[in-house]
Amino acid sequence: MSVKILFFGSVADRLGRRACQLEISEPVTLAHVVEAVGCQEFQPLLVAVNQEQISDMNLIVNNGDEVALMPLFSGG
Amino acid sequence: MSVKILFFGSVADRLGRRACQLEISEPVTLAHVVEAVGCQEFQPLLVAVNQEQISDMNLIVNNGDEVALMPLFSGG
Amino acid sequence: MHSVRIQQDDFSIEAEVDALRAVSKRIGGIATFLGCARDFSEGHEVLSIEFEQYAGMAEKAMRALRSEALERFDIIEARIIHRVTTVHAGDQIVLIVVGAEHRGPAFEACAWLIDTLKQRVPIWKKEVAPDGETWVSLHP
Amino acid sequence: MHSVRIQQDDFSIEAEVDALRAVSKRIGGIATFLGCARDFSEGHEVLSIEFEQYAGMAEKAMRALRSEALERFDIIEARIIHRVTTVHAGDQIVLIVVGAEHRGPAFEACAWLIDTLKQRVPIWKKEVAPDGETWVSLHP
Repeated sequence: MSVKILFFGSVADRLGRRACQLEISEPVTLAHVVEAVGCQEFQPLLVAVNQEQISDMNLIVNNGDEVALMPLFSGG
Repeated sequence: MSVKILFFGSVADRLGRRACQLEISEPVTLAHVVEAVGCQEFQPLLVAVNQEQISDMNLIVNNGDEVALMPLFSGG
Repeated sequence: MHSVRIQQDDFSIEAEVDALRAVSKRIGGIATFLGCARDFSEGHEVLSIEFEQYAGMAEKAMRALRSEALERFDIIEARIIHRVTTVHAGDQIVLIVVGAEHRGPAFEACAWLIDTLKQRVPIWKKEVAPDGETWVSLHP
Repeated sequence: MHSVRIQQDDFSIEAEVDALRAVSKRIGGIATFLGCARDFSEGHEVLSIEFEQYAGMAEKAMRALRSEALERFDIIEARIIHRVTTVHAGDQIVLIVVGAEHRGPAFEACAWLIDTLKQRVPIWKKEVAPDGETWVSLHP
């Protein structure tokens, strides 16, 4: 089982990468994903699962999901 | 001495004319001008003297002034 | 092109916005209002709308409006164009363009300009219907 | 042209307003907001601004914004265009166009759309200066 992780803006720059594949043996929480990729101290951090913004970090992430870890938006 | 009077919109239509010259023997009030041209019962009536909107009907109108008698504006 | 105009001819929103932007590169937000003749056939049938102005005073009042907006709001430039002619459904009537460093004052000034134009500028509209003509007596 | 777009290319305010007007002749008032890159040389020197988006989600979030605006406000149509590219002082970045029967809801929806776009749409801007690049972290 694996989860696709995307990083954007300053988050990608700090991590030095724009994407990775996280291998998991069972469905995990969003909080677990954030920690597994080393973003637990990035504040504020916006999170989207399958292109929907999510605030509940207890949400369960499943095989094949796409998780995006993002800084505050600054479009417009 | 004379004053140039202009009528606009529904005021012009009701009077059947768009302008007239009012002969005066001495400076008169705006109220006098309005009555002299038969507009005293037109309500609401907006008035401009020399292209400035005026609300004080006691203002004195002098020889050569241009007085406009107008319905509510409806531009835009 | 003057920044305040009353004219018969149609205008181009793009040309007016470009003229405004040419004034300053400090402009970051541009708010515009474009007033068009609606399809009048819903309530009662209207064939066209005719505009009349107090020539001279109308443009003078619009110039005063622009100056007042530039003083009241934190904006950089404003343009006001009003057509005085006969229009049909879909035709352009009035355009306000306001440029500011930030969007808040641009929106505020733009809304204030069209609201206040309706109160202070001597222009009148008359609806032409199959059964006659009617002056519009209230600004909506 | 789709009513919601993210694109590299520049856009034409006139073409977008025309596309909006073509939707309905009931439109009497059109409010627009055009965001441009300002001359950045006042505070600190900036050579250009680069935009990044979360491709897919950004346009989806903009479509959801448009739908919500059409529900929340008494408007007829709305268009949202955002460029994602490298821009320089004076370049166009974002355009919101809202058409309604009356101007009040058109202004309200237009201001709400640009405010909410900044909060909900995954787009980021990075300032490129002679001494390096900086992500802009707050939406003004």
